[in-house]
Amino acid sequence: MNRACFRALPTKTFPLPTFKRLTVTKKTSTTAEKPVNFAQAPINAALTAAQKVDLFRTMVRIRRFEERSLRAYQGKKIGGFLHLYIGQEAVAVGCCSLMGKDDHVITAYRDHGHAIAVGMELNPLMAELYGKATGCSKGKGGSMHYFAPDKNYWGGHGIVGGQIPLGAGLAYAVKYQGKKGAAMAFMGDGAVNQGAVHEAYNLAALWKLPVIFVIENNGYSMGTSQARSSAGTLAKRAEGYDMAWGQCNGADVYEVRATMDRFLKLAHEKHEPAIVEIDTYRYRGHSVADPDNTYRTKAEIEEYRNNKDPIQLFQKTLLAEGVLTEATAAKIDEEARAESDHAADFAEASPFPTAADIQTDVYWEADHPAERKSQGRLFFE
Amino acid sequence: MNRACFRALPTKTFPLPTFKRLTVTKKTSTTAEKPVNFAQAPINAALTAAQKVDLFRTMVRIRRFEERSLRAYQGKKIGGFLHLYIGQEAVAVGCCSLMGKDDHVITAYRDHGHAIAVGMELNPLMAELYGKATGCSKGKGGSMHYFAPDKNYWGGHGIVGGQIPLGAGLAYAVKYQGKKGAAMAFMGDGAVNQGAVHEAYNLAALWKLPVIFVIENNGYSMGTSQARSSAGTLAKRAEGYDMAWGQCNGADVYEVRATMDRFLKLAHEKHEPAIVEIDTYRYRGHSVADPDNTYRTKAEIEEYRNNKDPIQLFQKTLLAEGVLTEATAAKIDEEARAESDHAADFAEASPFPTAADIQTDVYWEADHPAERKSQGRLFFE
Amino acid sequence: MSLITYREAIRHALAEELERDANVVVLGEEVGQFHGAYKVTEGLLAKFGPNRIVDTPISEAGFIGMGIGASMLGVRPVMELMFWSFYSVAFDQILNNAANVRYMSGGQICCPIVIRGPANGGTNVGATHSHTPENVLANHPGVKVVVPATAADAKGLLKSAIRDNDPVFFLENTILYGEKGEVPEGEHLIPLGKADVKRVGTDLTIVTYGRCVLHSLAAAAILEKEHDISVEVVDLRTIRPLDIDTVLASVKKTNRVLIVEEQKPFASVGSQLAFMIQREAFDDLDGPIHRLATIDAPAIYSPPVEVEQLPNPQRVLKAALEAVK
Amino acid sequence: MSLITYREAIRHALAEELERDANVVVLGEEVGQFHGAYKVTEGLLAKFGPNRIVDTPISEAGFIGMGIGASMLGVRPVMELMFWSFYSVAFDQILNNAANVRYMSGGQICCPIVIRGPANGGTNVGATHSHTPENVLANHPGVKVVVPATAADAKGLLKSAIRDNDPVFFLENTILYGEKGEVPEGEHLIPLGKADVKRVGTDLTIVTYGRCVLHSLAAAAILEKEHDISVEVVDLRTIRPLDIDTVLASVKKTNRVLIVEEQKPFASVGSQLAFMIQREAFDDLDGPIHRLATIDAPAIYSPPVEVEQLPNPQRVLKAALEAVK
Ligand SMILES: Cc1ncc(C[n+]2csc(CCOP(=O)(O)OP(=O)(O)O)c2C)c(N)n1
Ligand SMILES: Cc1ncc(C[n+]2csc(CCOP(=O)(O)OP(=O)(O)O)c2C)c(N)n1
Ligand SMILES: [Mg+2]
Ligand SMILES: [Mg+2]
Repeated sequence: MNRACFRALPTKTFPLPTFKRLTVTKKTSTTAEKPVNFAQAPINAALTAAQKVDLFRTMVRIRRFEERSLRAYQGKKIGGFLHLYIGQEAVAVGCCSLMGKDDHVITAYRDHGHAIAVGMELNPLMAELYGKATGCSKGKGGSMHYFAPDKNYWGGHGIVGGQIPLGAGLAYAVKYQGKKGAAMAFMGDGAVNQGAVHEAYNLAALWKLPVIFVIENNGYSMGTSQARSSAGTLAKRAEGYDMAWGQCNGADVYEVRATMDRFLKLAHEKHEPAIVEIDTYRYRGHSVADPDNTYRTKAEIEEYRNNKDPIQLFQKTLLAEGVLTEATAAKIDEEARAESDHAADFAEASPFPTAADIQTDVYWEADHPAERKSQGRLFFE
Repeated sequence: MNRACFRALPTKTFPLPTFKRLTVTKKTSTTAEKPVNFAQAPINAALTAAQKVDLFRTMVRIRRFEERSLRAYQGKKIGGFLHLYIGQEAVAVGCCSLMGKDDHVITAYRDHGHAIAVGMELNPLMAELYGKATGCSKGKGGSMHYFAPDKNYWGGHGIVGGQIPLGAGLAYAVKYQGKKGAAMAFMGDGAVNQGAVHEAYNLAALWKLPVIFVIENNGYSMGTSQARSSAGTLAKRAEGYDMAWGQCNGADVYEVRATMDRFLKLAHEKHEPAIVEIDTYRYRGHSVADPDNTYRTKAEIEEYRNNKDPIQLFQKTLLAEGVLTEATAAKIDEEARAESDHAADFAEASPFPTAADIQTDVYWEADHPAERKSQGRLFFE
Repeated sequence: MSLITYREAIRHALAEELERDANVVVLGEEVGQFHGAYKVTEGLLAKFGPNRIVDTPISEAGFIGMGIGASMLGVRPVMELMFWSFYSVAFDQILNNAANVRYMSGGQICCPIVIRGPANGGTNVGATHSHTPENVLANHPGVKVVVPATAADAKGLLKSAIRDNDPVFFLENTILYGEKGEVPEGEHLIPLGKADVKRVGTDLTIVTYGRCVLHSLAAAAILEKEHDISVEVVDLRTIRPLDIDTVLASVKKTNRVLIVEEQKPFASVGSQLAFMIQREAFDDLDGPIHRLATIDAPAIYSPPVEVEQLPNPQRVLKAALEAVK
Repeated sequence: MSLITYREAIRHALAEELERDANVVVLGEEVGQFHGAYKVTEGLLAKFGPNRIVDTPISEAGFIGMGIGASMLGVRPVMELMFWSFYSVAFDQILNNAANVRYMSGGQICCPIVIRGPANGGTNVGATHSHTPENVLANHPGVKVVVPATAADAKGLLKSAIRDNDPVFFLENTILYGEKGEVPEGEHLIPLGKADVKRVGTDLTIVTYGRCVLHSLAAAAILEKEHDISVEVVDLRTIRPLDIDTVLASVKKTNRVLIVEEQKPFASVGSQLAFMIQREAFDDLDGPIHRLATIDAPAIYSPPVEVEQLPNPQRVLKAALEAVK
């Protein structure tokens, strides 16, 4: 009988390598030339003034919505987790602004920004946080589980990396159905080390599925810096699958759009998948519960807030372009605050689901009894 | 209510890309110079004549053992699966011949070759196939589950890719315990697309675990050619984790040893992990149940058998070196056949486990009742 | 009626549904060029082409998750797991994504996906390849679980499964693949959730499903002949939804119950049945509910011993005699 | 005795075992620098250093598999799953490798690994984060499953778990982390597999474990006071091995049983208990075994509704009154 499991105690223990904080240095695998000025990229040059202001407005609405939700959380109106997107707004807004009718989006639990960017209303979003029956998921999903299939938004998923194969599946369906579309499957920098992500990479590259894997690299997975969780360069792993990849600055909505546009075109026209890593930052802790005092410095946060804030930067750009005035900007902000407050009022005034609602939306058949074909018990006491 | 799931039928379906059969073109990520003649590599030049003959003998014993087991299978002495290693012998023999006392091996279900290469006796191996109590796993594991912890051989695992994190764990233990050793974790070319493999790659690279991931690339995972299952170059995926990698010809035991020696040294001395892809071929179907007539040509098999057979090639080399004579080679072969027949007789004569044995070896505690500390029922009717 | 194998019955169901609905696609390891590890899908690639019959890499989490995602957009993937045992690497996709997405979205999304493949012991493939996860699967609200015992049931239930709008997990049996049975000609559908009394009797109810139906029928014949005991054999066919009414009606008549299942005993399907029967028919019971399951250990390889580890006609016979004592 | 929280009790157990045995290492997401997602491991990194307290990437299959491999060579890893729900992505490693390798090797290898973390609903984290997999885990022979309800039990059982030579899965509860309880000073070990009668009574046996012990005790107090019903509360503490004798002794006395569990009902731990009790104590039962479980649906988010979905003192009260009717 082998007694390996009772071998002598170790005398030496091993030193883990030390890590340094990484930042994404922009590179790309494709040879297409990069415009020096992203505002001049055709996809941005084609924007009307109104469209530019809309991009700005959407970012502001995301920020104000989330700030309002944070207050509601602190006021104990919201349970569970609340993962705020504050600081990352240009990513979702830039990417989703490119969506055509056969483009689809799926993301993880930090999903408020994408929801607003695809066009969901604030009322049902806030009501969902309050756990109300008027919520976008009827109060069943909560913050991590926003969905709007009518807007090609497939959630909102809580298991890190688990949504990525689903994203490949959306692309598979689009291709199978002969449509000219693509899926954008978002994940964090921590998610890239999940096995399911790697499996989806290989399938997408092998079968040429029109999916863009978007890594929103905010530098941390909870309290773990990228350097402490991942070996190598995240987007560059694409090369192991002969897949295209790119990196870009997520604080500049023009750059996000210009970069994603190139890869979306590849997906639309050649069914080429890609990995795009977008450098970004979250100002708040991982979730509202994170005391945020163990893994990064206040100075680092301030540096981003003050000098790399996507909304401030875009406001400055639009002011310089003469598309926006200080007054309009202030008005947009005011409206976004009011809309968020109104959403909170709506949520507050809405009813909770009832105990009977616990068992609806489980089975399609149970919800459509007239069309039910199966028999027997679906639920157990 | 969204009815996405009942959308109109697709009109067009999508064409999958077509694939061609790939062969491994040898490359390596390290800059160390490659000897033109692998026989001259220090690790091979240092071999005595007797040691060289031993390498040859081990390969022959693997082949004869498996041929004998195939006959036993055809004679219905063996149940379940039988995955033969015939054609791949130089890989296990080359790799395992380098093992020091703190080096460890783990592999998948095609595990007979490694078992013999680490020094297991043929009798318990054959008895295991027969499902006998005298088998190396007492008849509980079968062909896919050979183990010899006393020889640092940790199996024999049936779930594709599932053994790879265990291999990283062996390396972790070696390093934690302050020993100068490494783990070789073997897998097939089809296994590389399992999520657990990718997770282990990242952990090994991140934490500098002394593990070498050995891909035995025999060109097929069951009936699927490498080109139909994997995007990119298998070993090169290492670059996505900043990990070393290499490729070599698995028909030449000298080349296998020279290549693995370099990576083992890196692991021993710097705790550097690596991926090494070894080009090889299996002559038989995936398992004995595979009719082997759907996915490759007879001509392809014959080409390998006749021109790239590792045993024939090494025999030729040793004859040329004057280390072996035709007569000794014939004698070694004769002995290996006799040893295999004897193992079959041993297996045949051995008793089956009893029904009472079904419930031993489940819990350490149940097997050591005197040392049991828990109470209550461990088993249910 | 035509006499075909369980394997052919499944193949026919697939072919008919592929024919009927262009949204149906078949994906899995070796389902195409290799004709299926167990030859279930033989000929489908030739007939339906590589866009409908798709060979996948060995990436169960990846391709099943992909199928789930595609199903949200209206594709109806029928995924083959070469063995249901490999659900272990795709567990998260199957039981978080497929099972929960409808709920978490407040009913906005449905996942009309079928996952099928064999789930059984008895072929000496060892502990990692012999899982029978119907209890684990059915534990999760949102999913349906089917375990057919005969060719006719396999065909009729698989066709219903493919048309179902909820995720359906279809558990076959490698040992049954070669068993022949009469299957009705033409369109043959059996609703999920309908048990089938495979033998009528008065002294003992055997509740069972899958291959254990065959063991139970074999034992029932001996019990009748040699012990003058009349056994009713209720084949559940579907584990979730569950036709408990048919079970309770039988118990009302026989007052004695033996559950036979190829399951590890702890928290098995049989455990659930025992709870329900005693809860809902306590006064109908003349004695405790008995159960015969797999002997509680990982699956042993040794061929003659594995036979003993699993339910078999002799073990059923013995357990039945105990149950009527 | 000292009055400490359940969280501190676990932390003390870890610290003492890290101190005692240099083979013990703690690995998991955020266990080090972040002090643990639920602060269970707070201070351990400072005390034991980064070789003993290791932060992992989000790769549950990878790092748990790695821990299993290391345990085969004598390391004794205590792995934290941030939530037990995430076992879904590591299922294969946990239930094929850890559970089976001893068996498949004919007893040559053992895996002295502990996997611990919270497994509970009630904190509005939704369907994917609220799994209570003790039934699924305990279904697999080769593993041990522990679900402590109090600080003292958590400490004593975790220390036993770490010293155990079989894989032990230790299921905690985020809601209990802040609950205080008296814990004996000094070395405090509780053997796995020993149930604890948390309240003595004569009219009804409530069999339960985990947080439901607290609900049951609360209900029992009301039943005593307002309904003059004397309830015995048996806390299983360990699901596998299972101390069924203590349960049966209680049933013999009370003749009535209610099982209370935070589980999806189908094939739950309670199903298994019901089967065993009716099988082994049929004549002791004055009525059917009742069960109160989680309402059968994925975990709902809405905070006030989730309270209703789970067992709670009011629901236990109602079920108990039913059970003694
Ligand atoms: C499989 C799994 N493991 C762990 C968690 C817990 N968890 C939730 S978010 C998170 C960090 C993810 O970081 P990243 O991917 O970088 O996304 P970010 O939060 O920065 O947006 C962790 C560990 C989870 N939800 N799922
Ligand atoms: C997770 C999992 N999926 C599928 C299988 C079935 N299966 C066993 S071996 C095999 C092919 C593996 O091919 P490869 O990795 O190239 O190894 P080789 O057989 O060529 O040695 C498959 C699909 C399995 N055992 N485990
Ligand atoms: Mg991040
Ligand atoms: Mg291969």
